[in-house]
Amino acid sequence: MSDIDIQISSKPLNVPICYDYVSDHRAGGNALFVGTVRDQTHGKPVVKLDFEAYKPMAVKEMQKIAETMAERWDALKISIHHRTGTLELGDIAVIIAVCTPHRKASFEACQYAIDTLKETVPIWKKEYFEDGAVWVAAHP
Amino acid sequence: MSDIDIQISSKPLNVPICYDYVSDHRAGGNALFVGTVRDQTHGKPVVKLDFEAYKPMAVKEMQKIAETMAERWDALKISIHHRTGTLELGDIAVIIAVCTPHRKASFEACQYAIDTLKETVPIWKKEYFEDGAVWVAAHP
Amino acid sequence: MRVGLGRPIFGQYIRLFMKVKILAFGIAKDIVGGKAGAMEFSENATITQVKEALTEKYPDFDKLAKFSIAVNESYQEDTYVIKEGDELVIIPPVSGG
Amino acid sequence: MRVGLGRPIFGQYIRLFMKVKILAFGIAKDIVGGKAGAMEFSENATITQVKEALTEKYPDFDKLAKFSIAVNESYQEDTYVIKEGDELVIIPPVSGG
Repeated sequence: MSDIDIQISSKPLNVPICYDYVSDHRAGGNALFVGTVRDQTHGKPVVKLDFEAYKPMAVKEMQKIAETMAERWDALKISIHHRTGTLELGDIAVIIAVCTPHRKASFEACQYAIDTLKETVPIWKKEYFEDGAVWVAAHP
Repeated sequence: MSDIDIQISSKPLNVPICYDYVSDHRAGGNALFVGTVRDQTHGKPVVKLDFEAYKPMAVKEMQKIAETMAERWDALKISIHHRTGTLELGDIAVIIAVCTPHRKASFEACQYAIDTLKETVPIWKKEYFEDGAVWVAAHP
Repeated sequence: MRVGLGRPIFGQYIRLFMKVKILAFGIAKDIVGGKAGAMEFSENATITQVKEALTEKYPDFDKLAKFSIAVNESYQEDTYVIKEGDELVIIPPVSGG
Repeated sequence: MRVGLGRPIFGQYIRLFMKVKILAFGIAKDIVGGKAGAMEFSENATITQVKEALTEKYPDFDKLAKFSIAVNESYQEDTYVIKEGDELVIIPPVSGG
């Protein structure tokens, strides 16, 4: 069994908390991905972001991702935190931390997690520009 | 020009210091790799490790790695810290942190960095077991 | 909104309806004008019929890249038959991370 | 240790030697029994000759997976010709990270 820590929070996320969670004597490789609010999208300045989550289902989908990381890449400990609410430039939207016995697996598991999170987890991002706002990816 | 932070230190390494260094409003993806001391090698319990560095050349080789990350993956900021001296189980041997505009590049750059570091940077690891010690990778 | 014909009982068709709760998030919330509501469907309605009914009532759903319906906190296939008491959630294209 | 023949001057061979500093790290330090030393080589000696001389004096170098020689803090090809004042470093297989 792996240790899995899933959180969705409206408070600022914290990299050392996720790193400390996955730190383990059995592991040699720890990979982290931290997604932050970029100051522009396709060259258009971004003012802020809003994240909305369908929380109970989002937690379940994040849990599924973590379980797949444990099964496929022997991940020992996994921490996935996602922020909700209003985020300013540079704020952390998501942290994924994972530890595995060997390093290659930690990268693969971490990349799988963020790629899958962006496809399956019911969380929606609204980008605010100076002249309006859009729900990201809503339209073709 | 990218911001590059290379350090070789006999003091404990610190994940938030490396993350804070690479945090940037222009970046959407931040990837970190943290290499830690595992409690066993091929099933044999490890007691501790010693890292020895040829420091001036190791810094130069780490700088080359960072410059390649900047060129190939448009890395905006790069922090590579390596520990020397005696490390206990769970201690951090190396941290690589990188931020890029998009996430895929951050993973690729980070993985390139640790893979190349293990091939080119003149740092040597001695593993101590209960019944002796070996310089890792020295013999075929 | 009422969908479907119901089933024949005692030689004539009568309509058996059930009311299901529907939640909307992201742009779906803007399209339907609220976060939570209820819709009526005939017995044996599938997710496909739910999507058709929604698109008929709110044509803006047709402009989305896609949308899914989750039932009781899980994604469901379009062939899923909804039941009394199911909680349906309209899931427009997600964009977390 | 002296390597090579030198060059002919006034019709006879004389040996022109230069002393270079050599550092050793990791297992190389154990093999040569110290961290820093000096060796003498004839003018125009290459890295290949340095490696041969080291292996001749310390056969344990032959048992390594490989070893390289860095000159003035950079890896150098085996064809590099060492110069007076170069700092040579014996680099056994690295294992950082």
